[in-house]
Amino acid sequence: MEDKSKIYYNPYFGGVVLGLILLATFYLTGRGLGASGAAKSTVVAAVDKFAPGHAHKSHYYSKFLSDDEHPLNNWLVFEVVGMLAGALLSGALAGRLKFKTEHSPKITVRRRLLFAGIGGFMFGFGSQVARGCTSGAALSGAAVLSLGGFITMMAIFGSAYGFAYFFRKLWI
Amino acid sequence: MKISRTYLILALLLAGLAFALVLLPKTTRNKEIKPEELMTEIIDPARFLNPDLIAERLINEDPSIQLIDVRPQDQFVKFTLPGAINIPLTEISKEDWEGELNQHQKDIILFSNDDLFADQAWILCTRMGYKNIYVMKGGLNQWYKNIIAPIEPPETAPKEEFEIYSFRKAASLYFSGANTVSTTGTEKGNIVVKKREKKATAAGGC
Amino acid sequence: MGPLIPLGIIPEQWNNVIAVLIGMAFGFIMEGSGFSSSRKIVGLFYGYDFTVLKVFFTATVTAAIGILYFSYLGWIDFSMLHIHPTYVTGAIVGGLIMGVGFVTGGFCPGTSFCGVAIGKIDAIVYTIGLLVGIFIFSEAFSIFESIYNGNYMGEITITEFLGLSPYLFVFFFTLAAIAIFFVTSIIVKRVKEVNY
Amino acid sequence: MTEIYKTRRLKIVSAIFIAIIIIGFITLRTPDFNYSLTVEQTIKGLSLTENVINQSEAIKLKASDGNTYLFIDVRNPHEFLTNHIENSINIPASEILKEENFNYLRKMDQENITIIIYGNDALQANGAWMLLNQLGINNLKLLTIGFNTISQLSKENLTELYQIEDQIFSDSAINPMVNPSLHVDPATSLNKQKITPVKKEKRTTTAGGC
Repeated sequence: MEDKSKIYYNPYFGGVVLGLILLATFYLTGRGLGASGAAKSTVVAAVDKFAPGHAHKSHYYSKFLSDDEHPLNNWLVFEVVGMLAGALLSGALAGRLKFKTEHSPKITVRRRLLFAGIGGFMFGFGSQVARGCTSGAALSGAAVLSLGGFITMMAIFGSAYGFAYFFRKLWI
Repeated sequence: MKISRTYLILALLLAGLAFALVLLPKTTRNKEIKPEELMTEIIDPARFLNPDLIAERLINEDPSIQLIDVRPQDQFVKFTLPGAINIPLTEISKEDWEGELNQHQKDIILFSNDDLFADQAWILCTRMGYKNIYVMKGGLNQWYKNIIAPIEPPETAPKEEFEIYSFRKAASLYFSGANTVSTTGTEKGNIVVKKREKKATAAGGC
Repeated sequence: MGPLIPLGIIPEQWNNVIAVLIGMAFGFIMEGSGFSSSRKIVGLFYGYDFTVLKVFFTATVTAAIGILYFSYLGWIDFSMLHIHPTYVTGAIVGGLIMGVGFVTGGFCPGTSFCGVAIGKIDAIVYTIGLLVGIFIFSEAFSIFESIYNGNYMGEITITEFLGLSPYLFVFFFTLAAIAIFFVTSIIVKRVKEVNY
Repeated sequence: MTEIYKTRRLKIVSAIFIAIIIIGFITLRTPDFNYSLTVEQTIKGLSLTENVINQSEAIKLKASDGNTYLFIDVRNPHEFLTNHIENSINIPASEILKEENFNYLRKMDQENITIIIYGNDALQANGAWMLLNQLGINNLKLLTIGFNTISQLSKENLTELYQIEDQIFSDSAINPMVNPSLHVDPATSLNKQKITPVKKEKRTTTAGGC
């Protein structure tokens, strides 16, 4: 009997369903999926809450602030809320709900968390520079054949493969 | 191996699906709009603008309008409206004019002596997929009646007609070259131009 | 006919409801495919697990084929879709930074949210890092503005750029994806198995 | 065998995807109408001499054999019921592409019957006339005198009003309104215009990234 929590879908099944969801998203809303946009909205909302003057002065925050709408009243924020709920449901059904840190047995928990934080920082930074992350720019962009989407996709995977060697100790 | 055969079949299906796209006849992909769409555009009267509205926008030096005279060139050189350029109806489909007509920045207003030629030009432009194009209702003849030689309404007429009349008188002076008329004099005839509703495009972001 | 909301066929108020529903489906399928596990994700860079690559490319190919068919069938007005804008400098520089973040952190933003949902502590730390990264970029925006706005090419598609028919391009893209699937299935057999 | 290697669900979703596309093709309507004239060919047919018909010609036609022409009234049914040209048929402009109407017109066209389109004025009939013209109906003429004018004529016993697109004012009447500086050659005036063509111009979106 296999551990139930390690049973995942056939990747091609997941891919086709994900593709159909993306297709439905474009059909319904005319836009693609995304993830980092919601994180950006959160940051903008937080800065606006604690330092509204600064937020309105800044060239960057002010792009995403409008007088009549709260920065969290954003399509991507709602989508991510749904995403958390969906993932929670799936995890619950497969018995994967558990607080734990996943790491290679060769490294400590602390080291794993340190690099997770660094990775998150770099991804957050890069996603702003490129105006989108793997789901927003690469997946949704490539689905509508956006040139920027393809460039971002190739840059992400190219650089990840290029640097994978230097970080191999973290994983294997 | 049964599984690899399933994957092979599915891979072939996917490739076949993509290849079928290449083979599809591409007649529907055309910048010209479909006859049915042209039909709905034709029966929509939103393209007709009253000369009064156009006069007002000219007086206010509205930078977002472009008048286009579709009469033959020999008529154009004799006289035209301020700022108008000449694209004769017979040349409307020439590529030289595409940059002028196929754009999103300005409202293009076509006119001729009546509105028939202008409307014909409009139908052809619309078929070619150009947007933001309008027709001066009644053409230059109506312009003459309204703006150049306005007729005073009878005393029994409602107040609005007098307001329109006073606007027309002022406009008449303005277009006759009497630049002393200030634009404030036109406020009485202030009529908001109804723009055609544009479709909202999908929001940005990702 | 489509997209339904921008064309007003479904009222705008439903947009956020649809966002939640789509998000749920998205999160459910990502979590179910194993995107909540960082070691499963990074497997694609070390050759022991190509799940992410397979899911990612299958999804892209399916959606791209679907969108072309939908647009051919007149169900979607392609010009109404949001085409991700192309800022070449930003896309390359940002992509390179994200790539490093990918191998060090083991997540991308979407997958980290899945991890957060099922209680992965590394995903929570990653998400905090993500927010900090966005915050730092926003604060230092003036320094990076030239990279951010560099080489803007408009909302251009790759087929417009290459002058290819989109149908032909998607066909080649599909073939490339199938080839990648085939190659990865060979690689995964040769690489030493990693238990996680 | 673990779930990850099972393909049953994959087969199901693939079948759904293909089924959606196949259903799409089954329900796809082939375009009912195709332009048979290009824009350039249409322009050639627009001359005010060949394909239009003015009042006196219409009277001549009415006096001749009734089997060679057909008046089509594009006004709304209410206006048509109030009054219309004798023996004319009412097809409102919005219904001109309805299958039965279009097929009827096409049949008449093939039988060499001249179809004359009229409305309250030439402008109202123009849209239907140009559309049918571009869709390949050849024996088609536009009545340049509108029904409004026709009823006026019979009341006041006028013979003919002005020809459409004639100028009703003298050149000098309009002349002063033109700023002389605007009297430029159209070719040079074009150069002054700085309008970017729509070709590569794309929408600007506010939301930058994510």
